[in-house]
Amino acid sequence: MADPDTLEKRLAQQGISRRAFLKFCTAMATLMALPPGTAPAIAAALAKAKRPSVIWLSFQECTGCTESLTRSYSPTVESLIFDMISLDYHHTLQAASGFGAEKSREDAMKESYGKYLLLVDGSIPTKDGGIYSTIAGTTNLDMLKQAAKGAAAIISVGTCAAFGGIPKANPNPTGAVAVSDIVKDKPIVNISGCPPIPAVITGVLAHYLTFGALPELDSLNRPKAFYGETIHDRCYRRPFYDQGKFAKTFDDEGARNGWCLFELGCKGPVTHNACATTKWNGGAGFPIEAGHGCLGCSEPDFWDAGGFYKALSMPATPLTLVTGAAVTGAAVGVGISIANRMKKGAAKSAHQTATFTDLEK
Amino acid sequence: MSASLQRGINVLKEMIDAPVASFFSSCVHCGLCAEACLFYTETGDPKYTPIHKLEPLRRVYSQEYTLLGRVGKMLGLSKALTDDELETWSELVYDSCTMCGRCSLVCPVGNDIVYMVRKLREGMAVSGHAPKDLRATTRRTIEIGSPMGVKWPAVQHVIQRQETETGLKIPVDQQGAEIMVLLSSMEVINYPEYLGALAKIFHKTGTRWTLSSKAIEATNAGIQIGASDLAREIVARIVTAAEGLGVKKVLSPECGHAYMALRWEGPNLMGRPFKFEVVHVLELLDEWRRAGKLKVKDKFKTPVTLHDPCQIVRRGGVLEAPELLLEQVVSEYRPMTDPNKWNWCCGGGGGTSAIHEPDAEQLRFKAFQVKKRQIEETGVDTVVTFCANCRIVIEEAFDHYGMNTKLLGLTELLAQHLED
Amino acid sequence: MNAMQFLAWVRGPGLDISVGILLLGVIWRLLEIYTLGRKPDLAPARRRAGASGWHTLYRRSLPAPGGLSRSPISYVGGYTFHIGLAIVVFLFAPHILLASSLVGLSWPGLPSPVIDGVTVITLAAMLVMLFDRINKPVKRYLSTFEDYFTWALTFLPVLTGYLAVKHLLLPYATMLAVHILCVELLLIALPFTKLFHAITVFGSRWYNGQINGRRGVPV
Amino acid sequence: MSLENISIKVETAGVFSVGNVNALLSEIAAGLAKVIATGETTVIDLQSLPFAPGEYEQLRQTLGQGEVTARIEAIGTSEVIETRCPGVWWLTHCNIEGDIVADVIEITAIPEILKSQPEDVCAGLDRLNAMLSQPAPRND
Repeated sequence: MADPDTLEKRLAQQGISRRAFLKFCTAMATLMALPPGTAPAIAAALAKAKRPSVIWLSFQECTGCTESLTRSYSPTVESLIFDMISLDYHHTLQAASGFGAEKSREDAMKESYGKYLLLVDGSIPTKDGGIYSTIAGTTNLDMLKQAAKGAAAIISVGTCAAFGGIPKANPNPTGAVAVSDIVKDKPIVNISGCPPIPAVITGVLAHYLTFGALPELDSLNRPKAFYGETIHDRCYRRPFYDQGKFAKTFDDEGARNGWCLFELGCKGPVTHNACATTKWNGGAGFPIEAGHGCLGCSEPDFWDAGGFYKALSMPATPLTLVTGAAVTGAAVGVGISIANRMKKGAAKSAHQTATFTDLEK
Repeated sequence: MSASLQRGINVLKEMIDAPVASFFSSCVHCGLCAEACLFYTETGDPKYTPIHKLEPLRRVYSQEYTLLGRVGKMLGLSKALTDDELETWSELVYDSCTMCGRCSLVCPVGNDIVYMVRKLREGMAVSGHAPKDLRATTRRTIEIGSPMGVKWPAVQHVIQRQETETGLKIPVDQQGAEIMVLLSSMEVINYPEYLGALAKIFHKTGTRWTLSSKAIEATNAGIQIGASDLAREIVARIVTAAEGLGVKKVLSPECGHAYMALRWEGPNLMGRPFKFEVVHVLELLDEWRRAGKLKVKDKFKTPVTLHDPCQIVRRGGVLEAPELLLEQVVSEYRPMTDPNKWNWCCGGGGGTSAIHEPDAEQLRFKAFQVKKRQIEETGVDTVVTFCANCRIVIEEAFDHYGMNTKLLGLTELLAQHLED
Repeated sequence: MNAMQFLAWVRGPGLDISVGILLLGVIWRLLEIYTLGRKPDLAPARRRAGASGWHTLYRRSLPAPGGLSRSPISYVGGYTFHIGLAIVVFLFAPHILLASSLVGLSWPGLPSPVIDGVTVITLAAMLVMLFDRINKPVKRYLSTFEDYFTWALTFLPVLTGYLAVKHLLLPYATMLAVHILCVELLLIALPFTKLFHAITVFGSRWYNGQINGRRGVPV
Repeated sequence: MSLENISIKVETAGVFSVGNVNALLSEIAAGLAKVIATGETTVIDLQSLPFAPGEYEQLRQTLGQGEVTARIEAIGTSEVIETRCPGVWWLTHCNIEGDIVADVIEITAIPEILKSQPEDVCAGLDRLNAMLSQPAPRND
């Protein structure tokens, strides 16, 4: 008995041809950053894919992540995927409000207990019992803990949920932390970025949907397919870096010639993300293509990483100890110098003129 | 009063200065100084590495004059110097160092190693760790006036013989003479013809010169053993005599360390510049050569090579005169490899030749191998030099190795070939 | 501490502390060494010492006659790694950037592939020097813990720098942080170990040249 | 004041000579050699490659357009072009809105997507049979 809830069936019901499905799988492979030759494998897996329940919680955030996702430039594929998931709670997108909204969340948590996918954007304030951000009277901290209990896996969308992000930046007034700082017993995928690339969000969802499992992750729990290489590694300006050709200001000859932005503070070399290949705004480009260095937004603590316009090889903070050190060094030096001179003087005073008998013991 | 470790360390504390501190701070243990030292090159024993010979001095420097060293000493992280260690080092500082200064020439960071050996010997001497033969030599110089125990009557005998041989008057204690001549005991005993050669040259140039019955000895065992107080006493005899006679110049003989003692260390020992000029005999001869006063009647026909005594050439700065004078008087001069300031020591400088312990003598002969090679490479069988000490050491070594090589003093060679 | 925090620390407080200690140590040690003074030489100079000290500064940069054939490894290895270090430290674009941000001076650098090559050569030369130190009796005899320690302190920054640039072993950010940390350790150790020869070499050569120059001997 | 009154100078980026095109052409050449030798298909995902501005167009120009051009209308338009190098196909898949969702080069005799799929053939046959089984329209 065929499960009517598999994607293949749903597509067939919508009158979509096998050829169209193959095309869709090619797009999916691109989306998941898998080799294009894997389309047939995707097709086979998708034929059996189920429709998971998804709960999306937004905590201390700016809604940029949701904006990024909903303004995605390949809506058909995404909409196909969203057709495939049951987005049961997303307080920005859902029509329901107030008690009704909260009830739908609680219902979904009950019905799909142990099976639903929990998406989180925003960091979680922990200071003073977490009172700095609440939804319907419940702190984010409590809501996350409750929702995490029944989740099959958690996807932290955006740098705030993944690493604490801007709310956690110095001096972190709300005691903001990442999801992974609170939830320790569930698989967590971090889709960092401020915001994350929409195709990466859908790509991870597609992967979960297709293969029923989370993709391979790096040491910071980010999917390797998208975060495996640095911006610098895939940057089209990399050859200029290797040739030692750097833009020195944003309007010099080097900048106009598209030279490397390293000296202008580009964090590409230490930033793992797919911007350089996946690009933004329907493939229009990415920050470096627009002439601005990478801020490193998909890395932990990018906000406090020493300034966006300071090259990586430059001091992150001004040297403050130099004067004090010089003065101390001079003081120590003068001190030992005086002591040495006194010692030498004493040795001279203690000198007893030697006679030849003084050479014998 | 007697020697003691404490006196030794005290003297080292006096001796350590900014150059020493800079040198020790610069050493990177590259070991290149070993390659410049004949005691290492001929034995291959790394303990003869020049900078290693200075370890006691380095320890005192570090423990006494650096903050970290002082703290380390207080916390017991570094051991204080002991008599036993100094006794061990005696062999390295005296037997196997001729203060030739070749190491100071090669050090890539520029350390003047011999400058420091000289200082370390000060501490070794008053802590009682100088070799006993050197102590005896020093004692004789102070007590008798000469390291070899030569007394004035012996000198008078040499004077008379040379007067007879040359037919020239050798003046003694001539007030107002231009030049006062010094001799080394070795010349008095082994090479008296040097005095005759000088008499001839002075006669030909019409120079008013004199010997002093109060100060005939140019050598200074105090310098060699490293006891400045004694070296000063020895230098003072010459200074008193020369200034008493009112001479303009004092002529340092063909002796390496005598020149060092009088020319470069003397004023510093006395604490004042002299009222006369100290001139090495070859400097004077070269001056006359340039003035055309030194004409030779014929040339020495046998091919010769030249051994440059370290203290006169490399450390004394008489760089060009010896070769220029030699070329004047010989028909064929074949320089050694590493000539002039790069020359290798005979192995007996810096007081080493005075040490007659069997081990030290054997080591000296071994070290001589480099000189032997140098001579053999030139293919000549006549070596000319201008240091009485080198001559003794080299002749002993010739005997030891059964070499059929002749050795000549440059001044005598010149005198023999001067126009009548 | 994650990689970026580590990197931020070494680029910030770590650099501040190490440069501070370097400066403190250099001033202290320079005063400690050069205020010991020396007696004036009362012997009349054969020739005014004049620029002898400066001449020796230059002359000792060249091998002694015959030295090259007697100690080829010490000389060739020594030159290679010193020159290599100088090129890598001063002509690699990110390093120049650091210098310009610290002291405001900038100069043209070399292309990365050239720096890569020089780095490999420098590392090889340093390994050869280490081997020579262990292998050659004189060097082994003279060597103390400090000699091996300072070798490691010099080797590691070059190695980690290369690994960072080439993205080997550790993620770039971590390796870059390790590289900077290694450099900081080097800076801290410089005034208090034989590495200080980088500065006192000038004083030592000058003294030697001056002392012997008065005697008329160019050393 | 309308936007037209503001003088805006548009500068287009020149072609960067950073070498991606040549690298890619080498990869394509290797793919062709493989097809000849083993018949194995190579697929290159152009969206996963870092192109400098202008390089994509440069690649398009270099490969050019060969004898075959096909359009597929299935959840949006797909364009399949055989380039000047037979065996090298350029497939551009768009969604219904016309945005590119996949852009690949396929090195093969004929891209899989052009072939009729057995499922679709079956479905077509079913539809045809259904039509045939209906009573023929009567000619009045």
